[in-house]
Amino acid sequence: TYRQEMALTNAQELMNKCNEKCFAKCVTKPGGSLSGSEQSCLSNCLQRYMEAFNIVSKTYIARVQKERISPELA
Amino acid sequence: TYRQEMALTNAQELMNKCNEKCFAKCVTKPGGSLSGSEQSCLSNCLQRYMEAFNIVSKTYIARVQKERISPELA
Amino acid sequence: TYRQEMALTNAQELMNKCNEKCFAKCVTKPGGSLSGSEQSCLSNCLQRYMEAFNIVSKTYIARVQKERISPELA
Amino acid sequence: MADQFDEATRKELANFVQAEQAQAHLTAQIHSLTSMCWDKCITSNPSSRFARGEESCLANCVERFLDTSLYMVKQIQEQRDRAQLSR
Amino acid sequence: MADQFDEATRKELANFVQAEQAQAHLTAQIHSLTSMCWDKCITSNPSSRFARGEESCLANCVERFLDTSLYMVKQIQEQRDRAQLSR
Amino acid sequence: MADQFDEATRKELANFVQAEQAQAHLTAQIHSLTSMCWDKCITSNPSSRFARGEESCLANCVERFLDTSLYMVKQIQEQRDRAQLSR
Repeated sequence: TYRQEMALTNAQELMNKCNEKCFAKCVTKPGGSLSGSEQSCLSNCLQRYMEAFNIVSKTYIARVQKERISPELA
Repeated sequence: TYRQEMALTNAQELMNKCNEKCFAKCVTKPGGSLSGSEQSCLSNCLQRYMEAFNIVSKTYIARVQKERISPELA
Repeated sequence: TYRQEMALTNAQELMNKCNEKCFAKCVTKPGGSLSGSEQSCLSNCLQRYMEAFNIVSKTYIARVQKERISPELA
Repeated sequence: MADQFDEATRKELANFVQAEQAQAHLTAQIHSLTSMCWDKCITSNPSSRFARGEESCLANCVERFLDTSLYMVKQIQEQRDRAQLSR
Repeated sequence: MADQFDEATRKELANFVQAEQAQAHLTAQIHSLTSMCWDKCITSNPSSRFARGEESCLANCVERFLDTSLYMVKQIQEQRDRAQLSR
Repeated sequence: MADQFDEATRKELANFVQAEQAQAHLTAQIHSLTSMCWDKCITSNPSSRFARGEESCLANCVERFLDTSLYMVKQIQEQRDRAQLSR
């Protein structure tokens, strides 16, 4: 359905951004394979990025609802 | 009308870019509220970004007209 | 034809990215004209960016084919 | 095209499209704010929890960015008002 | 609209559109990887050839980025599996 | 669809669409150049006027970026010409 497609697009966008940010932070000099420390950095980064996304969502939605900010302005 | 919609989109894009650039420059460590110095930095930044937009527009349009550069190349 | 249009879009995107990256690297303080050393930096940068594009294409396509990675994941 | 639908259906359809666009805009904003505030606030190497101050920085980043947007709009309106007064 | 085409034509058309979309996605990915790996790997001033290590860095950058994408998906699946087991 | 319009109307419509696309492209270019040249030229903290050299840097940035685009196209054409000569 349309709703499911939207949710999928949203999840995909989240993964894309997360891969981009965590690769930038954790794999600074790409070598012949992902090292153990790069992998553990990536695991942590994934958890943190998801948490960050949740903090941002909650804060943003609460504020928009409180002030009835038009989404075009915000 | 269509023209008014274009102008609105344009103004909105300008505001979005301006907010993004000025927030990056003026609010380096987001605190519990916008401080006075952050606010005056934002006012100045808004004026400067608008001026920069005008300088860039004038220079770009003059050059494109002078050389009849195809917009795809420029 | 449609295929030619795609190829053109692709070439244009490559030129846009290349101009952006090479201008950032070679013209750090824009003066009254492009200096000789800026021009030779731009020539070299153009060659390198094209080579980089080829290395990335070859590596990416080989990997996607080897592992049959779904393009959505990659 | 529009002739195919009666008035009520058309209104419902327009409301649906508008609500979906608002939702899509909201989602896009959240992705973009997460990306921007991540770059501003997360400076340590990712570990098993956030470093001191990173979480509050993320929430403040969102709030202050919205403050900034509203402040900028107010500035522009004031400027326009001053310009009209001085005519 | 779709009534104008018979079943076979419609299928062919759908395949064509899907193949073109996959191609467009692939091309967009290559542009974006080139841009990202260029910023990561090319730190010297452009000269008549790549500096030592830059070429291998570009290839490794692509490979490790794909490794990262696959690793992240695996992490999320494992997390979901653990969550289901503990119910 | 196109059958609904006569030749003259169709041409006028095509011209309108093309002019609008060119206008939209121009506007997008100006936004993108402003953003890029702002980052290159405005290094001081925003104050009540531009710092010394920032204004001329902005104008030069636009001019030199257009120079760069034209120079790159010329380079590619020369390269193609050399390749054809050496066949």
